[in-house]
Amino acid sequence: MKVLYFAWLRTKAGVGEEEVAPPAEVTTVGALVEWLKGRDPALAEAFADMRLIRVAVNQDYAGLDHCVGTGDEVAFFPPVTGG
Amino acid sequence: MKVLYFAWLRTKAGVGEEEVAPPAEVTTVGALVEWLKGRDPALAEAFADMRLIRVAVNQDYAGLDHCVGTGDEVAFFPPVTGG
Amino acid sequence: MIRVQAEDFDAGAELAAFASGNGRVGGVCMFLGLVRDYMGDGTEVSAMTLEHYPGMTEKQLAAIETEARRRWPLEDTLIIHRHGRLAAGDRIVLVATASAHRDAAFESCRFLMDWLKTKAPFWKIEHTSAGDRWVEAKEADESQAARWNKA
Amino acid sequence: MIRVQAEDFDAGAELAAFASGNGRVGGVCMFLGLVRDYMGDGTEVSAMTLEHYPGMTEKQLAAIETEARRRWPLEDTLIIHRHGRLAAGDRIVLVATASAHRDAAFESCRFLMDWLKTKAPFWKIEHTSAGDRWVEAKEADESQAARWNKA
Repeated sequence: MKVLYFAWLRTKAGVGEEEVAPPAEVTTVGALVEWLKGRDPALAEAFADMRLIRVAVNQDYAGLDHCVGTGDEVAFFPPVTGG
Repeated sequence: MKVLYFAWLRTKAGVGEEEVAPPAEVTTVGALVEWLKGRDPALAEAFADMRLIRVAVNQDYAGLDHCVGTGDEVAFFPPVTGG
Repeated sequence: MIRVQAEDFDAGAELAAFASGNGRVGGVCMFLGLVRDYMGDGTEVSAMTLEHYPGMTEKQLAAIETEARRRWPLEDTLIIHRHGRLAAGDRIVLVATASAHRDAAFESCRFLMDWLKTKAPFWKIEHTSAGDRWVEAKEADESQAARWNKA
Repeated sequence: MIRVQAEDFDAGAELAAFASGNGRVGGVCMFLGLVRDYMGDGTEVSAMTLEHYPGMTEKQLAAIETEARRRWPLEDTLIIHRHGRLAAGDRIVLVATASAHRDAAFESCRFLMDWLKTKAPFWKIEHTSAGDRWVEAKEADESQAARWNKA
């Protein structure tokens, strides 16, 4: 599974992109977030309030209950500020 | 007093512009309209329904009760269709 | 700025020059009106002629521009309106507004077009295969413009 | 058409070429977004960097464009959005729509900008005299975009 971070989340995570292999019971975005928080205190802090974070699964916006699995691309980022 | 006609009103009036000298009791747009109707059957027809006609006095929109007098420029035209 | 002219204008060059070099501008909204090659009922239009009221046109456009600048914080405004004979595809009108914020740019550009459609003394006669025909004012244009009275 | 690019674009040339030669077009609405030289609190901004999510950006912009064409009878649409480092005064984004009617052109252009502001995955970091700062999303942008959900 590929995980991407953008903007200040990328700075917090220290990387823009990483390959992760969570255990089989991680089947949703929400479970993935909890698993990532357990691996990295900086991410635990960044993910403290998930209302501030947007999620995309395979480049479409997704909620915390969205399914994720091997081969998926999951991105975390703050609300967008383009235009 | 200068009277101007535009668009299909100009066609009806047969002229785009004329100098007129109405009698002294013609002091409003409404009175001017009645006086012009009396002079010209084509204008009488054109001015039959004044709701279809817009009026400008000295290049500002004006109502039938607006004052007019010597030296004024009074224009009659259909609703505008520019842009 | 107001320009009423028979000559064509270069919309691209106007946009490139508009509000250029003003660092307070965050958004530019521009509307370009063109001569369509058909009328509402499908009749083909080969050309049209725009008659106007010289003097009053400039006066009304200047008043509309002043009103827009009173309502929104605008850095720049531009209105170009042509008159005379125009062929299908020709440019008729260009309205542009520049502001720090996109809302003000969008709203004021729309406002200028809505008022121009109902207040600027222009009249279109369409030259069609079925003969010449004065274009009638649209009820919709009046109600579009009337919206702004509430503001 | 969607273009996501680091290079500058020529707004005038884009307008000149847009929907050109299509006789069904009566109105073109265009919005051009620029880098302002100050922030909301008055701090001077010398430059900004626009980060984006390659792949998702194009996918979201294409979806927004398709939705606009579903809602309005559009003859043409164009979205250009830059990324990378931009200086004050630089062009950021251009959105253009063409339709037979000015309402559709105005509304769809506004719709595209509102959605782009809230859905397209771009993030701005401003380089100011007080240091670098990630721009925060504005509540106003969310509510502007939410308006269109009612339609």
